[in-house]
Amino acid sequence: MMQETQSIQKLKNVLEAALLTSSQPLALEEMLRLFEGKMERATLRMLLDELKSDWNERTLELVQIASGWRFQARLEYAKVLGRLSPEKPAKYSRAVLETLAIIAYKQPVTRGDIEEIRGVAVNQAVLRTLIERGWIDVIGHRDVPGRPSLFATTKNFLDDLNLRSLQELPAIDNLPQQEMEI
Amino acid sequence: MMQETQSIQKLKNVLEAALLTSSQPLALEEMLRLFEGKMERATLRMLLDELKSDWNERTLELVQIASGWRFQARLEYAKVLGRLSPEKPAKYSRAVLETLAIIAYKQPVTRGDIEEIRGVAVNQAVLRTLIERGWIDVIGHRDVPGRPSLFATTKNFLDDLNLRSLQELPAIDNLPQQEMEI
Amino acid sequence: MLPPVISARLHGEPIASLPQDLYIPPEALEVYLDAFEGPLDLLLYLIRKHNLDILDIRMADLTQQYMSYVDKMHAAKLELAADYLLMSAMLIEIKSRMLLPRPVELEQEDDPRAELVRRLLEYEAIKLVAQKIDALPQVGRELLVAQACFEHVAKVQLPTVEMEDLLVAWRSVLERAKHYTHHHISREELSVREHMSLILRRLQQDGMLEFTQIFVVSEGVQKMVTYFLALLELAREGLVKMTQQAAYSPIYVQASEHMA
Repeated sequence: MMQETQSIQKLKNVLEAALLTSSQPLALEEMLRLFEGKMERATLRMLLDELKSDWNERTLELVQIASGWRFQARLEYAKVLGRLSPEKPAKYSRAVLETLAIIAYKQPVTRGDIEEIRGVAVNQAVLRTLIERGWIDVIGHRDVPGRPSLFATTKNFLDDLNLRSLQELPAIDNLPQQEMEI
Repeated sequence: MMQETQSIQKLKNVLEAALLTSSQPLALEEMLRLFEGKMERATLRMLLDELKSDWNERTLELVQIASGWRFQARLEYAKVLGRLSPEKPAKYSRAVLETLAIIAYKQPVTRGDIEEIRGVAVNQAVLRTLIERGWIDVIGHRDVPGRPSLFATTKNFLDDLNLRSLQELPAIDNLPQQEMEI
Repeated sequence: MLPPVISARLHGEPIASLPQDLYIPPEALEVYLDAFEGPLDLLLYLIRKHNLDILDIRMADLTQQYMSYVDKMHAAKLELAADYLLMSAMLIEIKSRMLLPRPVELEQEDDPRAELVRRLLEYEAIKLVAQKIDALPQVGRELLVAQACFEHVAKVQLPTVEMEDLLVAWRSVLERAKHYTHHHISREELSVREHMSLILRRLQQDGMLEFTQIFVVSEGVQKMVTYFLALLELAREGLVKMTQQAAYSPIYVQASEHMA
């Protein structure tokens, strides 16, 4: 029994070392590679849950997001840690944020679709900003003249917003829908 | 006394969160910024020593290197963690490749020139990647306000691409014209 | 302070005064226009500001308010995006269709405002949810990800770049930068740019060179011509300065930055 507890601790240590040193989230498949196929998925999940609760009262938390698991500083440290990087993180313009929202909620969409909803032309730089951030990409082309690109959000977008799936996005206000039938 | 112990723990937590989430080693000066000048260097050193011994039996160790302090996985984990990164060569982002292409074809150019051609801001990290790779360097400054650096490709770049001179780069007008008009 | 001169016209009649809350100091107009993300955004603002019922818009009022805005933008000679003018036309069309008698049985779905209302509501929903997304904690902003280091046993393999990758990147740059599309880079030009960098590197090292030192006769005429073209281009781009004290005295070449 004693021995088993020890070996579980060892397995958790490997996971902890891997997760603390990986700058990318780790997917279950990647973590299984650590054990060279000698571990069941169910066991891995159990170990991750234990590791998560081991860190419950600590500075970082183990979270599951779209592309896997990662450690991140608890939100309460955000302000203090922000003092380390003097340059303010980029603030996105309304054009960028609204374009992102349209792609997130209506995907896949073309540039034309976005323009239709926003009522203004979409600057190419807006789309490029989002592509460079790794938040959207082109997943195909609509089969109409001009074959416009179809944009969708990426896993990276969900990861960066701490989400596991699109369903976890804030609810879009759909209330007017019924009332709309004037 | 009890209270003091608690507040020491809080300070150590801030340091731990900062060190675990920083991609670079942290110098003492930087860590002092976390406390907005309300900490003596001697206290900080003491806290770091304590934090180091708190982690003594754990997966990572807190080490002091030339440029500061950082957490790193204990050597015994190195082999296991190596399984996570198979020798799949990484790929440069589009931003890096395009920036490199612009410098290669339009050198000498400033960051502003690159931004104008690409139509988006050029992240400092992109230029740093290319400089660290030894493919571009600063060969002077344009004599305008701000004295922006002039970038050019290096011999190393030619060597790595197996070229004898820039002239051996594909010239864009040598492409079949039809293909271009897609 | 003098009352502002108003040159806006509504239905061909000059408007004596604008609604109080619509008044924007002329110098602030541009800033104000920037604050709107387009005609839908402006319409939403007007509707919400005047507490109009979005589901039963009084088209006459809304059109009037919108038009006075657009007129003010005109009066201030701001370059008005076509989107705003298109919306004016649409509002006027809806307004005029509402004046036409409608067959009773079609009344419900034939409300000329329906499409506008649908678009306004859809845009408003997006606008609100965009703010919510922005308020979520983000990696790089509020979220800091653990990234302690470890000694890679396997050497990190640096990304490789093939000539093909570079060409693809360059082509996509050219496709985007329209003003460059007619400006194809030829081999000769590349060679000139390479030599521009070579000259600047040498000037960086030596500070100043005598004109003839730039050329290495043994490298052949072709090479000398390239160096000469590179020097001319450097001078044209203001990157080097050439000086000569008197006729027939030596010409000196210096990087512009060292002149100061």
